[in-house]
Amino acid sequence: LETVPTIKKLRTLVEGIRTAELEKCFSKMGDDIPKKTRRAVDDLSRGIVNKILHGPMQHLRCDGSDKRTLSETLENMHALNRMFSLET
Amino acid sequence: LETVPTIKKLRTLVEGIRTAELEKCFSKMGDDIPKKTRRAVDDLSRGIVNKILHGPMQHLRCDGSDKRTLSETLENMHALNRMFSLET
Amino acid sequence: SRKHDLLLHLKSGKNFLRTQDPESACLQFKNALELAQRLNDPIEEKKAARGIGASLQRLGKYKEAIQYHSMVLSASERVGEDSGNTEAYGAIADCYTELGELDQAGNYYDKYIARLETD
Amino acid sequence: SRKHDLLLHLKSGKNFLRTQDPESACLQFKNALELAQRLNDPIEEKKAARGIGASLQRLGKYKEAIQYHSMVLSASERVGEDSGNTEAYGAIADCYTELGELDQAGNYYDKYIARLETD
Repeated sequence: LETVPTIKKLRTLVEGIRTAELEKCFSKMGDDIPKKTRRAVDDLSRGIVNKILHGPMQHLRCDGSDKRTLSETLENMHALNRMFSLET
Repeated sequence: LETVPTIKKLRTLVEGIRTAELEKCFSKMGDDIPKKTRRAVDDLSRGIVNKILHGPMQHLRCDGSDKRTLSETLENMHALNRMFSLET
Repeated sequence: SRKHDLLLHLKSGKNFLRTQDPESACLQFKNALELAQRLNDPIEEKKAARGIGASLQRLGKYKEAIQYHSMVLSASERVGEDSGNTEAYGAIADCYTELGELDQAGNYYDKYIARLETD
Repeated sequence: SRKHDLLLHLKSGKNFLRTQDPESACLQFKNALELAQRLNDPIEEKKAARGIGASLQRLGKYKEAIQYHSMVLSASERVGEDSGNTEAYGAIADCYTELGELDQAGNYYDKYIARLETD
């Protein structure tokens, strides 16, 4: 459960990157973006982000039943905190 | 230097995700994609991926001059290996 | 047309969110939600509900936000089409995290994570 | 026109790479490179050079691949426009990693990493 706030922070950080890049992209594409294109591009951005996050997110969750897994999960959390500067 | 192969593996993994999602996106958008759109979408995918990778990649490199940094760097590497299943 | 009005409310809601005005955003999304429900349009209903949820989160009203994000999930179930669910699970979990209910947050993050590899 | 031919070679090179035929891809990209150089078109020259580099990497010819990826960097310098450099630094570093020259790989990854936050 200690890792739950890290999941939220990592989600927030990556969502910020995603929306910032998405807006840049739409502004480059001009005014008349077909709805189908807009949808496909939005899906693209979510697809990339979600597939990258899947592994790390999974390794922030553990059932806590065995000790090795818990300590590894905490190490993963510390590493993510460092690598993404998640501690504020 | 031990972390160099991890950088390569992480790059390869994420590039695979990026190109797979990009192809899905282009196939959804149909045949006549304007060059400007194609370019903007490609930039989008690179922008997201590069900005997400920046932190982890930086934390896989250290000058090795002080001990704490080196051991942290190795912990980061082990965590990334676990989280992205990079050991083959 | 009403559908046109609905889309305008959604668009202006998004703009208000972008310009850091969640209160105005929330109003626009609520108008959109009402129209979507009257038009029986579950796709736009989900977008409106998600918008309200996001606005309420910015306003720190996490309990209310959870209710609206949950509307996305129930609309998905009703029509058998699950777009927006990944985002809804994640957002609900974020709200529970803010409320300090980490057990509940964990449950919803698990549903969120399980969907990250699907499209 | 020659420019048209050039674009066709690039496109078919990409298709061969996608269908796991790096040898045919390499040929197409080499044709494209020759045309790009004759047309004095540094943007397409970089794309061709990158394509050759990528093909050679798939063929396990890492030393040659480095030379072509380096052409991207020198073309950038020549025209004062650095698109493609991030990718080139990363690819060169990948090649040195494969060759076991981890010091050199590290140097190029550092250049690559320094550019990850720019656009």
